[in-house]
Amino acid sequence: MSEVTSESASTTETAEAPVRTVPAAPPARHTGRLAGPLNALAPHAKIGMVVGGVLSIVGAYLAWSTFVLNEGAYPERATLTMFVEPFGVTGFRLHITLLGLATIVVALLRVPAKHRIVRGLGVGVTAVAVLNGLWITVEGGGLGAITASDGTVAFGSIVALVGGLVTVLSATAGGLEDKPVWEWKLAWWVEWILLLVVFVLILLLVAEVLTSGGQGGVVNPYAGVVFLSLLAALAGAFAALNASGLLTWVGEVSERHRVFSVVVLLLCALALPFTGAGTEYWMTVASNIGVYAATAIGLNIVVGLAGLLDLGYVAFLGIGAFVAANLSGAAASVIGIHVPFLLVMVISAVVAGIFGAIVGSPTLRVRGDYLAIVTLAFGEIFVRSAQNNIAGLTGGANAIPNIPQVALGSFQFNQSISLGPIQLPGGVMYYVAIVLLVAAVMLVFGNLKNSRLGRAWIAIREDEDAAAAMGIRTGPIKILAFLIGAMLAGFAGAFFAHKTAVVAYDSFRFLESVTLLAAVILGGMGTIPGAVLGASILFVLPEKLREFADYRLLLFGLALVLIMRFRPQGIIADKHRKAELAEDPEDAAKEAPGALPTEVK
Amino acid sequence: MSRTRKVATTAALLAGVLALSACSTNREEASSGGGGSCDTSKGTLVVGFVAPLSGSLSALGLGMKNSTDLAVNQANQACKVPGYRLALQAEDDQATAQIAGQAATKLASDPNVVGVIGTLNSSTAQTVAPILAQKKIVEISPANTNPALTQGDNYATAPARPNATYFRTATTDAIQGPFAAQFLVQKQGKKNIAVIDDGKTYGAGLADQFAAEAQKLGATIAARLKVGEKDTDFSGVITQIRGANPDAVYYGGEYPVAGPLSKQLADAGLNIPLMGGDGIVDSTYAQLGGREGDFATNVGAPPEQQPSAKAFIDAYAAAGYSEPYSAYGALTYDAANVLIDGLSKTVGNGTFSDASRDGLISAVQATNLQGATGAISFDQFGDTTNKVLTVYTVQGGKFTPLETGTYAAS
Amino acid sequence: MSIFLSQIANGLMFGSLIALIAIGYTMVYGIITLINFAHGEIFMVGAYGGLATLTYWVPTAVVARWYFALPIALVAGALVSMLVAVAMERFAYRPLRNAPRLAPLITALGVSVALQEAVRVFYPGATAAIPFPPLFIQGAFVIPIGDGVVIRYTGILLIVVSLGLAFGLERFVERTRLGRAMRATSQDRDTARLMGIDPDRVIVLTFAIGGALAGVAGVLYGSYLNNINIDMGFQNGIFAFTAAVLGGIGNIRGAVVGGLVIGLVRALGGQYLPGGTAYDYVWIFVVLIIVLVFRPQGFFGESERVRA
Amino acid sequence: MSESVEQPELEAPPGEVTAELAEDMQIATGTREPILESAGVSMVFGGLRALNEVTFSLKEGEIIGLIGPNGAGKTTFFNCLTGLYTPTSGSVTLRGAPMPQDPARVTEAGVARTFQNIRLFPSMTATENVLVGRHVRMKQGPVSSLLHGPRFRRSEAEAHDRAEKLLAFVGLTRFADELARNLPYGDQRRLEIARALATDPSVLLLDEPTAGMNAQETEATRQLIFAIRDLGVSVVVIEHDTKFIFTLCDRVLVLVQGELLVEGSPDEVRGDPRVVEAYLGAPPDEVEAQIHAGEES
Repeated sequence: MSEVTSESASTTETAEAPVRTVPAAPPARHTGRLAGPLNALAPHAKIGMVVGGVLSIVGAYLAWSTFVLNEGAYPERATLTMFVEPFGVTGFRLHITLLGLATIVVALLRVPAKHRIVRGLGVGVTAVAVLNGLWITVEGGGLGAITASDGTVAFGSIVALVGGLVTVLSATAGGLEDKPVWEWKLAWWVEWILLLVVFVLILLLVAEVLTSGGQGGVVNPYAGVVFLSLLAALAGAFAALNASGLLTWVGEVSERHRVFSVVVLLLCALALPFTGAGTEYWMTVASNIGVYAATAIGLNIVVGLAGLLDLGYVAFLGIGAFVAANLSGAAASVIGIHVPFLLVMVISAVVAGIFGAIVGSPTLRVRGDYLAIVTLAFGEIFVRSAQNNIAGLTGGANAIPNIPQVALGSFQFNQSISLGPIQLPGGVMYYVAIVLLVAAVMLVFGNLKNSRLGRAWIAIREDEDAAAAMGIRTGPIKILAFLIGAMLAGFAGAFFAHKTAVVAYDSFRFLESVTLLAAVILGGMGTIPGAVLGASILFVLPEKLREFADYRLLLFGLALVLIMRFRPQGIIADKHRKAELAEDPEDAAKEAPGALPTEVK
Repeated sequence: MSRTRKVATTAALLAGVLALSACSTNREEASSGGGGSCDTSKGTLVVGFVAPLSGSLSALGLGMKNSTDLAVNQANQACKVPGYRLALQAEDDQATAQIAGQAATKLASDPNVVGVIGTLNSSTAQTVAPILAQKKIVEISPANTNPALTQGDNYATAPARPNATYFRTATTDAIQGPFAAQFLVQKQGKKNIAVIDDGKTYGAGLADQFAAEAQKLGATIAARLKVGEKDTDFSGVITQIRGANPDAVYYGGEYPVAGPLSKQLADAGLNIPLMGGDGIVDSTYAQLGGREGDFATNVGAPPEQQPSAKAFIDAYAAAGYSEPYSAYGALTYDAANVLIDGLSKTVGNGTFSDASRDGLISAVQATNLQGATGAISFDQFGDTTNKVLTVYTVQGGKFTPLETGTYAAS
Repeated sequence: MSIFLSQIANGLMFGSLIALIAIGYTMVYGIITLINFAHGEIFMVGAYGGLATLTYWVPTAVVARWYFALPIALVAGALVSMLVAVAMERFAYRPLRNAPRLAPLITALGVSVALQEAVRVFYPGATAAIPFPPLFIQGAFVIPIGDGVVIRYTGILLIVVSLGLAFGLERFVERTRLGRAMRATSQDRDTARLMGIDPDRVIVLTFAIGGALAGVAGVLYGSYLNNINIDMGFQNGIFAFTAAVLGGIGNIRGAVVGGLVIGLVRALGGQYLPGGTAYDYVWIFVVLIIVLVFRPQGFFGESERVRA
Repeated sequence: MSESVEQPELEAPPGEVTAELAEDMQIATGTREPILESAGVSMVFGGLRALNEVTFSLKEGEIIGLIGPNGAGKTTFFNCLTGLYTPTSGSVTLRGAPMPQDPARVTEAGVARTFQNIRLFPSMTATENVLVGRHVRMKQGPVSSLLHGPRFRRSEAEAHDRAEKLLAFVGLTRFADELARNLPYGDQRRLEIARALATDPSVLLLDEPTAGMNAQETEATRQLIFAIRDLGVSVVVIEHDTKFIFTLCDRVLVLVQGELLVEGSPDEVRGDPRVVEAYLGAPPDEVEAQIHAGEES
């Protein structure tokens, strides 16, 4: 796709070298805070990094906790020593060991962007050490838990923390290089195999993350922190890989083989039930993620592409769900007819789409913040009407319960399946169906985005008056964004009704709309995988961290504030079209609204 | 610069979270009630729990959770299930059906879960009950009042039990509402009653059943109105019923609304009693504006006359939970005890396995227990047969029992 | 007839409360064109602040005498709200001053959720509604028309304080140097800066005044209805925003009129429109949509500049 | 990165590109009939009469210049021509048909414009900006956008091909994949012109196309406008820089206080004493200021 990458003048290109730019370590002159120590450390950066790596490993092999915690030693042996069991590390100590080893190896080898990579590794070690150390301190009831108490000593966390910090400081002192750019081009089949391996690895990693620390609950009280610790270690490894430029390169390779990548990714998603995460529980969670992801993609059209903020979006999911519930043959529905599921999905989508167009119609006259408030008002009207059982269609406070399962012949979707010797968990068919649905919705989003219509939406987002001057009929096109977005939510709603088996008004409150919006923003506005990623995070985190249920919303609110402050473009930033949110302040100032008085009419 | 600030903020946040969760340490030495002197060699069995623990309904959910916790701790101390330690696993359902489904699936896939206490909302129960039924896990709800849960969608015409594993200690609206109507119409002689509810499952159901019975008994429903579940300004509603000159108001809903409603009635010159269900029986009702002479029905005989109830209230206070047990505390405590009692009968001195689940279901079905809310047993649908209700009235700022009776259909 | 008049009175009482909150919305929007979603929560925090003062720091003997307790609670509520509002401006909004429009709006949503949850988690007993002590003469007087029109004394207090504060504030903005600085900043921030006005200070002042009024509203709300809960901010906040839009955003007098209209719509809609009280909020939202679509500049708005 | 790139010498678009484009666009009919006409257009804002009975006509293949001191109503007139304002009285016609009162429809009818203060889509690439310009000429319904069928691909390919040619035409090929916001100022103006040309206009309205440009860039712009005329597009230019106008246009209109003061060839206008008076009626430094400052807003 991008053979014609124009390059900046400073690029040095050699024919054979796979690396296009090997940035030299910039001269180590630090300014700002810590400048003194960093400059002093600069000549010894290499030694510092090695020392940091060694310290990290040593820390991993020391005891971490002076206490035996209630539910068994935390999280494994508290007093493991090098001499008793040299290879007996697992869990977070294994992670630290691996990160430490990588630190030493990279520090000693000639690797492009060495310091940047090492810094990533060091951050990983530090984060793991801090997390586990804090946890033991808190659970053990004081600093004694990670130092010395009752005749036992356990300095593991402190040593590892020091190791991590030394690594980070030395790497920073050595001077951070720019990310190198790799230009390998391999035979197509080699690249295919490479991509396959990478995607399978991602699948396994996802399964590992989901199952890390077990399912939690009383029998396994450390699930939350084990999970967080794994995340921290992965974040370090990820930062290092990213610093090496390899991630970007893999991204380019997959861009070269787009269709292949998409197919393999889809297959990987479908293969999740065969991994450790193939339990009924995760199938249920994944199905819910799917429902919200599909809805969030619809919202992404409205917010991410067309730039129209919708604060009542969950109503469309609700409309789809209530339509499906009424057509499901459930005893509580007033219509009381049973329509085949595929047809129900279509009807739900159409009805939701019609309401989408209605809700979107004020966009003809209302812009910006005011539009957000109008959509919020529509959302509230929906919830109130549903609660009051409007026209008998929503069951009011009693909801519409006992919606039958989706069935293929006599096979119900919540049953488990046996594939020869492999027993797949219950709910797996819902999972498969929702993966296909999300894939279809992503395809719709991607296709629309790269079409005349998608460009028109983006143009409206960028400058509505200029878009009109280019011949774009902004009114109908904006309504179309609402209509299509609502249809996608309607699809998801039909699915939601059958999977959850009950549709109640309180599933569609304002907070759910905010959650959807947060999913879109967190993942990256306007990007294809963004909404899916965002929805996954917003569902998986509360599931894995159920201990913190009481603080869930508090943290959620704070997270929204912090994201807007520090990374408004989301996790996956839209490469080309940085969404409206991601604009630099300077640019925003430069693009002060023009003098053209277009509103006067 | 902003980078360092970012790191600092994150660290502070993390530290805060960890500190918050450290209400009690988890050191072995500090453990209490974790088996006491009992033999726990066979391991841990889990009592599951599903209710809203975050968001605006968490007051009720947390009270339920604490009550379950109390029952579990007492069972552990008393070695109720020989060889096992019982542990409570409380899951938040965020008061939405889809999250409740996730929580239920999570519990259902844990072989150590013997039963589940919950849920609070009927809508969440609709999705939880079938999931648990599939794995033959007992669910006992202290709060669901929707008749369809036990008697099927056609409960009025052809009742049929949908899930053999589902029980409830909560009295359905179909008992409490009419009982209140009989009291208010027949005993108090009120003939012109305004009925208000908050539009939620519990409140709307209760108000409907009350209104139906009251009309059957010859009273007039002067007005039938709804208020928002989070409203506090009822002047509009009161102005409307004022015109109808009622001699009593029945409110289907909970005490945070009922208290102010009662006060505002009086302020508007309507010195007529307000009556409600167990949802308004709370120690803060009078503080919130509830007046002397207001009525409420509650399940079971009054605690003062019943040592088991008094025991619960005292034990709850002694345990020092930070939240009050709220409306469903006693029923939840009973539900947990029903489960534990059934478990101890089923397991005996043996071990618990998946094969024991059928036995546990029968044991719960055959429950005959004196609980905090009275004698508990279940009918063929899994509904409580406890039809003993008490009418309370506000005296000296708190609810005092007026009369206790057994509901009989009129 | 007496029902109609009673509903009018009900509407005016509820409306003047909404008006007080709406002033904060309208001032903030007028100056930095931000829908400060969290403003409703500032109102809620004020109520809890007032209550905390009365519960924990003031002797019961004082609380029992309303003429002592009321001013204490009002000042405490105003102070707490003001502090929270200013802190919110400083840490959440100011860093986003030049960011695109969606960013502060979403931040405001986040602040709103976080504030509400913070109170729920950290204020003892805030998971449920908390009783609020009566801070004024209890009871009501009856105007003898038909069946009688009942007017509660606390309602009178609400109307008097709200309208009084609104009037005072308008005088302040029109007559004082600071007020002029505020108006200048809302017209054109850059020009105001050239004139020697520090926009940051003006913005902080705006948040402080809006916050203080919301705090007063929170305490009045508590004493009017005798209980407060953590949800009170969101819903009343939305109504207040509607009121601000209705009156023409940026316009203090408009906010007051808008608030009163909202109160009347709710009271009369619940009485006379189909669905009754179950749908009374729906009518407010319907009014909101109609106004935004057909007259986005509101009753008193001069231009459409705010629409952008 | 774009800032550091050395400006290649600016010159007229290569002849073969122009010829190819002209064939694609098929605008010229060679009739030299009047295309865009206004008859007695007046515009009143409140009590202020911004335009008074302005009548003019633009013939095919013509370049007309519109000059006048600040506040003369040039931009108001422009906005009347492009459907942003509905004239209080009088009419605007395009090839004899009344001008629609909606910017999008005006563009569809064949009148494209650029903006005095550049209004590109800043976060889209140069190519994408031009593709948005093709919007109105592309045949893609929502369904084909969804399915990406063969017809869709054909129309996309055509649009991309046209975008490539247009970028070559204005000399921005090297910036095809660069975000519009990163382009140098002068190139942003050229991109805006390319975007407007993408709508296949028969009339192009340029609002101060050389504002903020140096002499070399201004000269390149003149060459570009000549090339645009060679495509068969008729052009109306608003400009302060009278020298630029006089060397570019076939005819010049002078607007003063909402009235059409003089109309004629550059030479006629240049010599007209009324024009000199209108311009020099104000003190010289103010004239200077007007030339550098923006139009009335």
